[in-house]
Amino acid sequence: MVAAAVLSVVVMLAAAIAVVRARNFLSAVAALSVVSLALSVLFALLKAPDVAMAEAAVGAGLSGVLLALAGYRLKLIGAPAAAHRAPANSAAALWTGVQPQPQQRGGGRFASLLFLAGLAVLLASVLASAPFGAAPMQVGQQIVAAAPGEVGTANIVTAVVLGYRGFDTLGEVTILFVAATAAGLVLGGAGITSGTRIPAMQPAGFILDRASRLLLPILLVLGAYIVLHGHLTPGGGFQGGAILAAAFIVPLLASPSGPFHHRLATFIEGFAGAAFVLIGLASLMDGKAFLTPLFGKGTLGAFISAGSLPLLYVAIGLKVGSELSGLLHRMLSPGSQP
Amino acid sequence: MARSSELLVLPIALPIAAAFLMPVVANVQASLARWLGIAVVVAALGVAAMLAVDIAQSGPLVAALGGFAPPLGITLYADGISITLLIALLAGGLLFWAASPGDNVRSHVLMVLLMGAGSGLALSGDLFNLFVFYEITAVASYGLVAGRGSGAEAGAALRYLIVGTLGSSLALLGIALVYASTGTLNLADIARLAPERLAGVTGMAAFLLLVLGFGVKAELTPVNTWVPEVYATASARVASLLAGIVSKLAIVIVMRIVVLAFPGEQARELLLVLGIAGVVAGEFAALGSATLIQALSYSSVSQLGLVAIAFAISGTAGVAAGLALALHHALVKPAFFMLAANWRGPIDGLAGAAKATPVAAAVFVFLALSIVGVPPLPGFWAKYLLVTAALAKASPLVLLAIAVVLAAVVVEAAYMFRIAVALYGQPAPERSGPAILRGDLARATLLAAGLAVVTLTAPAVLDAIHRMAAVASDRDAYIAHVLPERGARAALSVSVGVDQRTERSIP
Amino acid sequence: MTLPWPPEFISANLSEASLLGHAMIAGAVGLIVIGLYAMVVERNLARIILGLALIGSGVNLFLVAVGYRADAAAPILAGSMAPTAMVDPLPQALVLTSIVIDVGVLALALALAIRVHEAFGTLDTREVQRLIAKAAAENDRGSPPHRPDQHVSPSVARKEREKRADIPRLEELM
Amino acid sequence: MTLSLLAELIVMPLIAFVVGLALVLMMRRVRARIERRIGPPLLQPVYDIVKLYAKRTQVSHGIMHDLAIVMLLGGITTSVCFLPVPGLEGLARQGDLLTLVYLMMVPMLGLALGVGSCANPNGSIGISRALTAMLAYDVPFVFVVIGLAVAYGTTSLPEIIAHQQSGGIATWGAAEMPLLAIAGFIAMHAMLGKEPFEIYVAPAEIATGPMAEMSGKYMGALFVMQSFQLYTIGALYVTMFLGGGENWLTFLMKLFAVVFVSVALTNVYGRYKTDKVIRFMWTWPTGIALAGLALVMMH
Amino acid sequence: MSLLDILFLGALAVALAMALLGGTRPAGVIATLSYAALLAVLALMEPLLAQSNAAIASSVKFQIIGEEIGWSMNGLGWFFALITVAAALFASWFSSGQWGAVQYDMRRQHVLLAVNVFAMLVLLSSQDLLGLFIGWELVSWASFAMMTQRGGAAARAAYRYILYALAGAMAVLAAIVIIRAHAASFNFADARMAVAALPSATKWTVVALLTAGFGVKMGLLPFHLWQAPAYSETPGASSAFLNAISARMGLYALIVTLLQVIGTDVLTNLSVQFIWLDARDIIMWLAAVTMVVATFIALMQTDARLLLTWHGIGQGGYMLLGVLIASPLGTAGGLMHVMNYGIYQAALILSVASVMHRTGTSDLDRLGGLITRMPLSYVTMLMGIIGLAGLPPMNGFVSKWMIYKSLLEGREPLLLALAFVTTLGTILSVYKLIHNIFLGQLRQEHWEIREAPLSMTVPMLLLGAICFVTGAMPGLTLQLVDRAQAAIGVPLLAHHLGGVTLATGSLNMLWVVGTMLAMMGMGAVIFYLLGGRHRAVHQYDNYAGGHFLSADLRYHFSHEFYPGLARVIGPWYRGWIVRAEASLIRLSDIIGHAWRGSFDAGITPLYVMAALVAGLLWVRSAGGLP
Repeated sequence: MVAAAVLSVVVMLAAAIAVVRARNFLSAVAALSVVSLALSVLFALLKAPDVAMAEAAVGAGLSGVLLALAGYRLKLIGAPAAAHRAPANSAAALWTGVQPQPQQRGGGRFASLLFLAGLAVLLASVLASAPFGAAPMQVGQQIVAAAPGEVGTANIVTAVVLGYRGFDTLGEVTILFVAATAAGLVLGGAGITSGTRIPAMQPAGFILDRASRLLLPILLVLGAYIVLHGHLTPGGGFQGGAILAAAFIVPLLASPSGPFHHRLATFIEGFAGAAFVLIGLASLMDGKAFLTPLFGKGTLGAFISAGSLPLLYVAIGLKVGSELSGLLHRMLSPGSQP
Repeated sequence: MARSSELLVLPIALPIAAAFLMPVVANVQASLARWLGIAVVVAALGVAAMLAVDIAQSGPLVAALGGFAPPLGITLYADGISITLLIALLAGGLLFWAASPGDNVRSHVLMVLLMGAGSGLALSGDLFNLFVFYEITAVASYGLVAGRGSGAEAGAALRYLIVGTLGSSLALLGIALVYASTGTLNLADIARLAPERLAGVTGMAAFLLLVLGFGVKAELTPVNTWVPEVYATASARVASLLAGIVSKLAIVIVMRIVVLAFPGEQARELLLVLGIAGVVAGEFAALGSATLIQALSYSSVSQLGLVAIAFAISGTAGVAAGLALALHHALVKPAFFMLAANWRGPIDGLAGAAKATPVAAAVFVFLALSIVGVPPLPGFWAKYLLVTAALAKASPLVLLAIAVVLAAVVVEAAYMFRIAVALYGQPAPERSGPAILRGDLARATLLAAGLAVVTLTAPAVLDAIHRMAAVASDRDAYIAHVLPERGARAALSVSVGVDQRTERSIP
Repeated sequence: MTLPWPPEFISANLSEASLLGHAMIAGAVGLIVIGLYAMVVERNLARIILGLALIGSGVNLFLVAVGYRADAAAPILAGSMAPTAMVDPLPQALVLTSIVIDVGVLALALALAIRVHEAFGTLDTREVQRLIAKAAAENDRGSPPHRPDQHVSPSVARKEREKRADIPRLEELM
Repeated sequence: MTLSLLAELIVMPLIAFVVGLALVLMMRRVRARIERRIGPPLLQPVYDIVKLYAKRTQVSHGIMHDLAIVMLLGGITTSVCFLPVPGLEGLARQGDLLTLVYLMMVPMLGLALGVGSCANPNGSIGISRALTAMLAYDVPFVFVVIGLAVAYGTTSLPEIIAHQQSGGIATWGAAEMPLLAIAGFIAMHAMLGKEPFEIYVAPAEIATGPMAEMSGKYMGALFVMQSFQLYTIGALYVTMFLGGGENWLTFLMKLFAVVFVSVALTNVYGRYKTDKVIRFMWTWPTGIALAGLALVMMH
Repeated sequence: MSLLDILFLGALAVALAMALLGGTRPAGVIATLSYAALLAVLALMEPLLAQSNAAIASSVKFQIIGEEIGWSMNGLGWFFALITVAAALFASWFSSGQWGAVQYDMRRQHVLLAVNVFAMLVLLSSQDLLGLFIGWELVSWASFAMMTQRGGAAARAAYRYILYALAGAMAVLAAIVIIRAHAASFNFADARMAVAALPSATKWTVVALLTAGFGVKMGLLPFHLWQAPAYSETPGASSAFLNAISARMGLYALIVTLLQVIGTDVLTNLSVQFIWLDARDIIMWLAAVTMVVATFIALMQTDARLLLTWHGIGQGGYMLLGVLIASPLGTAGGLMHVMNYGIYQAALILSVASVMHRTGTSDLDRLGGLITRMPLSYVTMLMGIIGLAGLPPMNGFVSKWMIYKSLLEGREPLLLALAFVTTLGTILSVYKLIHNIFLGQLRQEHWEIREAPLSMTVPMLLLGAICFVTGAMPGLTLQLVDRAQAAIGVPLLAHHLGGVTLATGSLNMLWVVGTMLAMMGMGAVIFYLLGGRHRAVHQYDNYAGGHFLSADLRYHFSHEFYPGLARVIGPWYRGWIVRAEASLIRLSDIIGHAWRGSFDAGITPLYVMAALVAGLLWVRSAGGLP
C-alpha cells in the first residue's frame, strides 16, 4: 500500500514537472490530467473514496476538457498560428507549430529554483510538524459516533457535507454559480467588440459522432446513479453532476454545431439552486435551524433514508450538471449564446 | 428571544436564493430580475437592522446551522462589529449598485451574491465557512471588476484573480494546519484550544499563511500589489465597494483570528510589521502619483495598514482604534472614488474644477481634512485613539509604528492638498474645469453629510465603538457565548434529538 | 539559527504510517513548490493558471492527508452497523468543496484569459500590464465614462442610443 | 527734583557746545602742528558756524531735509544730556548706558533720512557706507559695553563712575579692564568717523558723501553735530574707563587727553575701504573685547 | 453665559455677518465696528483677571472618549486675544475703504479674517492640552485658508506652510499623548505633575517635540523657510494681521507648554552631559541664532513685504528670549515686545500695502522718491521703522531694553551680544526699506500718484501714534502685561508710567522722550530762527560733480544697497537649509517612484515566495523546533 503511494507520488511530481516544462500547451494540459489522476489514486489510498471520485471526475475530467477548449480558443493548441510565428529555433517548435515560450533568462530561473528548494525544505518541515496518521479528530470523532444516529446516512462524508456542514456546501454551490455567471458575463459578454470569429471546429468523423451519441445514455444512467446513492456509497451530487455534464458535452465535442438549449440549462440551474435554499428555509419555517435535515431518517443503508439529504444531493447534481455543461458549451462556441 | 437568532442566517440565505432565481426571471422580463435582486438586499438590510437592535440590547447572537451543536456544525456569530459591518455592506451595496439597469442580468446577480457572501463574511463563526464566503466574495469581485468585459478590465480582473487565488490557496493551507493542530474548525473551539495547541511553530506558520491569504482582500503588504491597477481600471462603484467595505470585512476577519486563535505577542508582532510596511508603501507611493485615482488607491493601502497596526495592539483600545479607523475609511473612501471617477487625468489637468463644480471641490476638501485627521473631524479621533492605544505599550516596534503613523499624516496632507490646490487653481484660458455626473456628486455629498453628522455626534459614536470593541476583544466571553455548557458538552458524546436548538444565552 | 532540517525528523521510525506520511507531505509540498515555480518563472498567463491549479491540488492533498488515521477504515458504513475506527470525515468534506472551488476559479480564469487574448492578442503578463496602463491613460483623457443611469437630458440619451445601435442589444439575443 | 533736572536740560547742552568747540579747535590745531603750520585762531569754529548760518542762499530739498536736521540736533543734544558730568548727574540717572548707546544712534538715523531726502546718489552711497561702518564698529563696542555692565553689575553711569572713583586710579576702568579699554578706544575712534575709518565722507570718491547737498545752515548744523559728537564720545570714554571727573578740571583734562590721542591718530592714517573696515573691526577689536569679556566673566 | 461665551458668539457673529454682507460696500465698516465691540468685551474682562490665577470659564464643555475638554481664558490668553482683536480691527479698518473695493474677493477676505480671529480665540482660551492641540490645528488650517486666497504663488507658499504646520502639529500630538500616558488627565496641573515625574530621556523628547512643534509656527531656525513667502503672498490687510499676531500663537503655546506645563525649573536641570548647556539654554540659543539669521536674510531682500516678514521671524526670537529668561523683567519685556511688535509691524505692512495700492509693486528696485507724493505713508513707515529698529522715542526700544537688562541680569552676555547685533542689522535693513521706497529720486511713472485715501492712512497713522504713545508712556502697556504675567505665575514687575526703576540702571521714558522733544524744539529754534530763509529746489537740481544729467537717466542709488557688507557676509548665504529641503523633496519623489514600481500584480508570486521564506524562518527561529 505504501509502495503504491510512493509510486503515485513520484508519477504525480513527474507529471507536475512536465506541466511546467512542457513546450506545448496541449501536452501541459495532458500532464495536468495525469497529475489529477495520480492525485485521485492517492486520495483512494488515504481512504477518501468520495474525494478520489470528485478529483477524478472534476479534476482530471472536466478541468482537462476546460483547459483544452481554452487552449484552443487562445490559439495555443492546434490552430496553425500563422500570424506571429517567431523564428522557430528548435526542431520541436517547428514540428508542433507553436512558437517557443519566451522563457526568463537562465540565471533568473536558477536563482528562483534555489530559492524554491529552500522554501520546499522549510514548508516540508512545517507541514511535518503536525504528526501524520494521528489526526486529533477533536470534532471528527464525535461526528463519526453521532452521524448514523443524527443524520442516518451510511456515507458519513455525505452526513458532513449535507448535514453538519450543509452551509459550506451551499457556499460551494454558490461559488460554482458565481464562477459560471462571471465567465458567462465575460464570454457571452456585451463587451464583445472585436469581431475575431474563431472558425468552428471541424465536425468529427462518423464513428466518433455515432459513438458519442451511444455514450450519452450510459453516462446519464451512471451520473443519476451516483447522485441518487450519494448518501449510501461514495460519490454524490458533485461527482454525479460532473458526469451528467460530461454526458451532455461529449456529443457536442463530437459535433460542435449540435443543439444545446441554453434556456433549459439556465432553468434547471436556477431551480435546482433555489430548491437547495428553499429546503433549508423550509426547516427554518417550522421553527428549526436553517438546513436542518427534514423527514424521518428511515433505516440506515436503505435507498429511502436520511430524510432530505438525498433531495439536496439531487438538487446539487442537477445544478452542477447544468452549470458545467453550460460553461463548457459557452467555451466551445464563441459568443453566440449569452 | 430565541426567535431572532434564527433570522441571523437570512441576510446570507435570501440573497443567494434570489441570485439563483434571477437568471430564470430574467428570461421572462429583464428589469424584473434587477428589482428582485434589489428587493432582496433591502429585505436583508431590514433584517440586519432588526438584529442590530436586538444585539444592542442584549449582547451577541449565536445561531447553530442545521441544528447541530456548535463544535460539530457551523455557527453564525453576530456581535456589534459584525452587525455594523453587515449594515455598512448592505447599505453600501444599495448605494453603489455596481451594475446599471441596462447591463446584462449577470452583473446584478454578481452584485446580489457579493452582498450575500459579504454578509457571510461578517456573520460566520467557522474558519472554513469564512474561507468559503471569502472565496465567493473574491470570485464575485473578479466578475464585477471584469464588468463590461473590455480588454483592460478583463486583464486587470485576471491578474487580480491570480493574486487572489494564490492567497486563497495559502489560506486553505493555513486552515489545514490549524485543523491539523486543533482538530476543529469552530472559532470558539479553536480559541479554547489555542493557548496550548496553536502557540508553537505550526500555529505561527498557520497564522502567517492565514494573514497572507486573507491579506489579499485586506490589502496587506506583500499581497496588495493588485490595488492600483484594479481600482484604476474597474468602475468607480466597484472600486468603492472593494476599497470601502469588502476590505474592512477581510481586515476584521484577520482581527478575529488574532484575537481568538493567536492571542500571543508573536502573531501581533507580524501583523504590526505588515501594517507598518503597508502604511510606508502606501504613503510614499501616493506622494508622487500622477492621477487622483492612483493617489486614492495607494491611500487606501496605507489606511488599511493603519487599521492593521491598530488591530496588532492587544486589548480593547487597539480593537476600538482599528474599528474607528475602518469605519471612517469606509465612509470616506467611496466618496473619494465617486469624485475621482469624474476627475480623471493628470492632477494639474484638474485646474478649474472648483470653479466648474464648487460643491464637489468643497466635499473633496472636507473629506481630505477628515482623512488627514484635523480635529474635530472623526478622522482625528480615530487617529488619536490609535496613537493613545499604541502608546500604552511602548515596545520599540510600537514606537516605530507611532512615528510612521504621525509621519504618514504629513505625507497624506502633502498629496491630498497638492490635489486640492490643483482643484482651486486657474484653468488654462480656453479649457474649463472637468464636470461631474449628478449621480456621483449626490452620493459623495450624501457620504460627506454622513461624515458631518458623525462629527457632531462624535462622543456618542466613539462610545458605541468602544462598547463594540470591548465585546469583540473579550475571548472568554466569545467562547462562553458559542459553547455555553463547554464542560458538559465535551463529556457527552452524542447529542440527542434532531430539532434541538441552541438557546441564545444571556451574558 | 537552527538547522531547517530538525534532527528527530531523520530519526523518525520508518514505520509504515510515517513513510506514507512523508510521501504525502513530499507530494503536497512538491506540487505547491512546482506550482509556485511555474507562477514565478512563467510570463504566459495560461501557464500561470496551470501553476495555480497545481498549487490548489497540492493544498487539497495535504488537507486530506491531515485527516488520515493509521489503520482506520474509510468513513463509509458498509451495511454492518459495527463502526470500526474511521478516518476523519471532515477534511474530506472540505476537500470536496475546495476541488469544486478550484474548478470554478479555473473556469473563470480561462474565460478572462480568452477575453484578454481576444482584446489584446497577447497573454504575456508584462504586455498585458502595459496595455492595461495604456487603456487607463486613454480612459483618463476621455470624458468621464458615460453611465446610462444618471439622468441625462432626453436629447443626449437619444444621441447615445443611435451611437450604440450597431452593438447588438443583449436582451434581444437572450 | 524735577526743577534741577529741568535746569540740567538747559545747562548740559551749553557746556557740551562750548567744550565741543574747544575740542574742534584742538583737533584742527593738532592737525596743523603735524603739518608744521600754526592752525586756525581761537574762535575759528565759532566763526565758521556763524558764517554758515548767516548765508543768504539756503538750499533745502524738501521738508524732510529740514526736519532731519532738527532731529539730528535734537538727538545729539539729548544724548549729551544723559552723560553725567561732575555735579550734574540727575538726568543721567533717568536713563542708563544702554539708553545712551541707542540715543547716539538717533542722530545717525536723522542724518541718514536728511541725506536720503536730498535725492543725491552720492549722499545715499555715503549713508550706506556710514551705516555699514556703524555696524562694523558697533560689534566690538557692544562687547565692551556688555563687559562693563557685567563687571560693574550695573548699567547706570553715575554708579559706574562711583565704582571707579572708589579706589583711585587702581579702580579705573582702564586699570581693571585694560583689554576692554583698548577695544573701546578703537571702537570709539571709529565712531568719530575720522581716518582711517572716514569711509562715509570720502571726498575723493563720493564728493564728501552725505555733505554733498548740505550748504549754509545745514552744513552749520553738521558742524555743531561734529562738536557735540567729539564731546559725547570723549566724555563717554572718560566715564567708562577713566573714572569720570572728580571735579571739572580733572574731567576736562581727561577729556582733552582722550580726544588728543584720537585726533593725533587720524592725521597719520589714510582711509580703509568699506569691507576692509568691517573685516578689521570684526577681527582685532572684537577679539580683544571678547578676551576682555572672558576675563570679566571669569570672576 | 460668561463674558468668554459672549466673546465666542461675537466672533462667530462677525464671521456670519461677513459671510452674508461681505461683498457690500459697508462690510469693512461693519467688521471694524464689530471688532471694536469685541475689544470692548475684552476690556470688560480685564478687572476679573486681576488675581493671579483667575480665569473666565466658558460654559461650552465636551466629554469625549473619557477626556474632558473645556475652555477658559486667563490673563495670558486675554493679553494675546487683545492684540488679535486689535490687529483684526485695524486690518478690516484698512480694507474698509478704497483698498477693499479694488480687491478681487473682499467677502472671502473678511470671512477668513473673522474665522481666523475665532480660531485664535479658541486656542487662546484652551484649558487643557487636548483643547490646546485642537485650537492649534484650527488656527493652522484657518491661516492656511487665508494664505491661499491669491492662488498661484500664494497657493504654493501656503501648501508648503501647511506641510510644515502639520509636521509640527504631529510632533505636538506625540508630545501631549506621551504626557497623557503618564498623567491623570489632560489639564495643565496634572500634566505638570506627570512631566515632573517623567524619566529624563522622555522629558528631553517631550521638550524637543513641543519646541519643534510650536517652533514651526514661530519660524524657529530649521523651520523658518515657509513664513516669509507665505505671509507676503497674502493680500495686504490679512498680511498685516498674520504678521502682527498669527506667528505669536506659537509663542503663546510655547509659554503655556514650556513655562506652565513643563516649568523652567525642569528645563534648567535637563542638562546635556558634557557641555554646560541645559534645555533652556539650547532653546534660547536657537531663538538667538534665528534672530540673527532672519534679520541678516531680511537685509538682503529686495522685496519690501519679504523684508518685513523676515524681520517678523527675527523679532519672534526676541520675544522667546525674553520669555525664557523667566525673570519678571524678562517675561514682561518679552510679552510687551509681542504687543509692540504687533503694532509697528502692522503699521509697516499697511504702509507697504498702501504703496502697493498706489504703485502696484513692492519691489524695492522699482520704487523711490515717494516721499513727495505719499508723505503720510512715509510718516507711518518712519514711525514703524524706528519702532522695529528699537530706537528711543518708539515702544520697540522699551521692550528691547527690558529684554537686554534681563539678559544682563541672567548673566547671558553672548545672547545679549547677538541681540545687539540683530538690532544693528535691523537698523541697516529698515533704513534700506525706507530709503528705497520713499527717499531718493521719484520715478517718471510715479509722477502722478497721490497719497493713499484717508480710509487707509488714518489707521496707519493711528498705529504709528500708538507706537509713539506706548513708547513715551510704557506704563500703559505694562499694566496689560501684568495680567499676562500674573497668569503665568511669574512675580509682577514694579513699574510706573515712565518705565522701570531698578537698582542696576533704570529707564524713565518720560524723561528720555521729554528731553528729545525739548532738544528737538531747541534744534528747531536754532535752525529755523537763526538761519536765513531757505527755498526748496526741484529734485533734479542737485550736485552731480560737474556731470551732465538728462531727465531720463535715473540718478538714484538703491540696488545692492550695502555693497561692502554684501562682500563680507555674502559667502554666508549658501542656503544650506533651502538645499536640504529641496533634496528631501527629491528623495521622497525617488522613493515614491520606487514604491509605485513595486505595486505590480505580475510579480506578486515572487513577493509571496519571499514572504513565505522570511515568515517561516522567522517562525522557526522564534518558535524553536517543531
